[in-house]
Amino acid sequence: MTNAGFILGSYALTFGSILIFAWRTVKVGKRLSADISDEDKPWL
Amino acid sequence: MDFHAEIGESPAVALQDAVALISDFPALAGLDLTVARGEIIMLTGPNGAGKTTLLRVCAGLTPLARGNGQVMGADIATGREEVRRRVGMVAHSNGLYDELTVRENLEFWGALIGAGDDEVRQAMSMMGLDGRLATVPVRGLSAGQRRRTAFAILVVRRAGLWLLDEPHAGLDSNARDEVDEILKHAASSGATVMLSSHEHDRAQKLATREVRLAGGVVVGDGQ
Amino acid sequence: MSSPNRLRVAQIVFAKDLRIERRSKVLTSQIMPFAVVTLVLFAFALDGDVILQRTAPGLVWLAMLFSSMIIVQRSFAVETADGALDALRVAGADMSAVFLGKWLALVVQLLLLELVLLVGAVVMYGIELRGSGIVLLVTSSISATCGLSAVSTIYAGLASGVRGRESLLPLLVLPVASPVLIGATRAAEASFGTGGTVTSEGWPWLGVLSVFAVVFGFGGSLAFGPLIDD
Amino acid sequence: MTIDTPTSTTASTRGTSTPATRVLGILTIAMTLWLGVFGLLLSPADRDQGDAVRIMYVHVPSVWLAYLAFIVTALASGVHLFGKRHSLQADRVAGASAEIGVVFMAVTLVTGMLWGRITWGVYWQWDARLTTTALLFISYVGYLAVRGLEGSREQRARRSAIVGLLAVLEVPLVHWSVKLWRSLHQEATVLGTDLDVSLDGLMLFSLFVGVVAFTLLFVWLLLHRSRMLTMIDLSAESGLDRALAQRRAEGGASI
Repeated sequence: MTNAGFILGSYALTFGSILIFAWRTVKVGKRLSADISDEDKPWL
Repeated sequence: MDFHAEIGESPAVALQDAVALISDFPALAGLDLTVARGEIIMLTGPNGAGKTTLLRVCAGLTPLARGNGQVMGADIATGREEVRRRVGMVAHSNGLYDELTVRENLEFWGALIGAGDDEVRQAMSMMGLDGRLATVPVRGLSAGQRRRTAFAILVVRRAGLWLLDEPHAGLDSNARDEVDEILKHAASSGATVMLSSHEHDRAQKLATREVRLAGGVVVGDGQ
Repeated sequence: MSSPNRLRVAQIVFAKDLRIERRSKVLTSQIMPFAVVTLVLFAFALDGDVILQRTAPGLVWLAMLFSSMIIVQRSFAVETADGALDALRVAGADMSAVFLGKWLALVVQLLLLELVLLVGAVVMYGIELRGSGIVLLVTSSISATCGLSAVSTIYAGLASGVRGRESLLPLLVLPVASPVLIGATRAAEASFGTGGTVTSEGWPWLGVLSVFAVVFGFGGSLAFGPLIDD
Repeated sequence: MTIDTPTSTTASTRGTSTPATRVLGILTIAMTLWLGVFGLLLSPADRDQGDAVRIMYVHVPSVWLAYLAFIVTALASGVHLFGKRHSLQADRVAGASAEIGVVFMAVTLVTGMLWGRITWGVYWQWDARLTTTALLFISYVGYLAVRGLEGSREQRARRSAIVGLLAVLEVPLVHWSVKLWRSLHQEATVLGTDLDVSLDGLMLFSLFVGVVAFTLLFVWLLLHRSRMLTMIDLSAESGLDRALAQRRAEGGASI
């Protein structure tokens, strides 16, 4: 594969960003969830 | 002066269980208050008691998070425009344009509601602002003269409820007495006055009723 | 005593803003000198008569863009300095009329500034006005100024009275105003004949600039009330 | 103050996930893995672009996702502003969607630059699409800054809805002006290769896999993110009763 650095870099950047963003979202959600009654969460 | 006879006998202010938030902090924490027309109400209490917020709620500037309220016969949630038309507020700031003269300031605020020259002239003479004073940019006026200009705007706007946040602050004792005279005069001609102050003694002389706030609720109410 | 209509309120606010400006002279004593200094600094940075002549329209409009940020901040500082904005709200002033008045007052001030910048560019950068380009230059400058002022007024109103407004305003305005910069610069190039352009190349830009001005003028008069008043 | 019975306030720590989002998450992961396999291994190199075309399989889906996110932001802003109830939930969806959009717009810009460096030899070209995307990115950073301003939730919702809708007006105007600008400067574009490449067979399929994977990803992220924002608001609100009691006590104590 030519330009492997650029190409793999693009994939790493894309999936890395997704993972970090998703992980932080879920983590904050879990932390907040502990203090809020389940009845107040419309999705449950 | 005609202070909104159309609203009949309804009280100037009627708040029930009013909660108002300042970015999540309950500045008013379930406050009940009824103010009859023509009263001079003095709001006292420590800093952070909710005096300023109460005045802003009555002016239709801060919405209620809970509870309900009527000001000058209109609901402050649904009839905000009517409320605002009937009240006037002078906060720590006077709402003046520094570069404009007294007359120009009055003309500006008068023109916004369609008041003519007569109203402006009348208000100026009532506040002792005619003659040379009227032609000076308000930047060059003393604190007391600026305050009088702000009151003159309330007169031009025919505000039936005067909401004043510490109108005595920053004035010398002469100017304070002047303020008291103006407020008494306004009340005697039909306006309702609600002011906040730190000066307990002055309240005794001026006000028809003292309402003491603390923690966002009324903790003392006396004639 | 009847409430004045919207146009009358706009006119009152417009006259008030210009009168304040005439008294305080911020435009002539501070902003115009600032803009001219910017032109001089561009000359230092770019170093060269040919480059300056080539880039003059762009530099003039960059100076306009940055100066307009200062003027519009000032236009709302006047309202918030002594709580006049709250007083306007309590007085129940029609906010779309207030927008209209402040917008047009800003247009007038920016057009004056632009005149100074153009004269500066003629004198310092050696650009030449040509007869065939005058109409294009005037019309495109007016529509560009209307568009830029509309956008600035909307966002300055939003940012007024908020902490950190000085830095928030450019962040909000500059991306939105970029079509104005592109369009006004290209139209000015066409009217000066910069880089061998002919006047007719500039007319499509007048279209872009006019659409921009109409869209944000209309959008602003709708959006301003809800933005300011709650 | 009444003490709630423990049974009525079960606060689970499952967070923002539900069985549905878990299924969606697994599907998303599967599709994304598949995208990696197709994009990096199975699909062939392009005749003109060589292996650089592989960047397209993540670049195009991210730009799709970013624009989808901004469309959702605009729609949700409209629902908040023009809906009868001025729903705060719509405002949270708008906010969550804009946050997702900004992240993916950043990814798009960087992967696009890497692709451009290989194909054009430069990171950046003043092409209408690129320029519009970059300006849109900055505008939505501004949108998020407006969301972060002080004020009540209603204030935040109204302001940001208006800014969100104004940003939508901006897109066609920016695109139009940049396109017109570049079309007058044809001689400047010496680099012939455009973003439009003719894809066929496996390449097209890889792109399709990418778009499906990222659409699922968007839905998953939007659900979690908007629930998270809801809980941030809720935790402030549920504090209100406590704050009120505290505030009243402060009044009582000072008499």
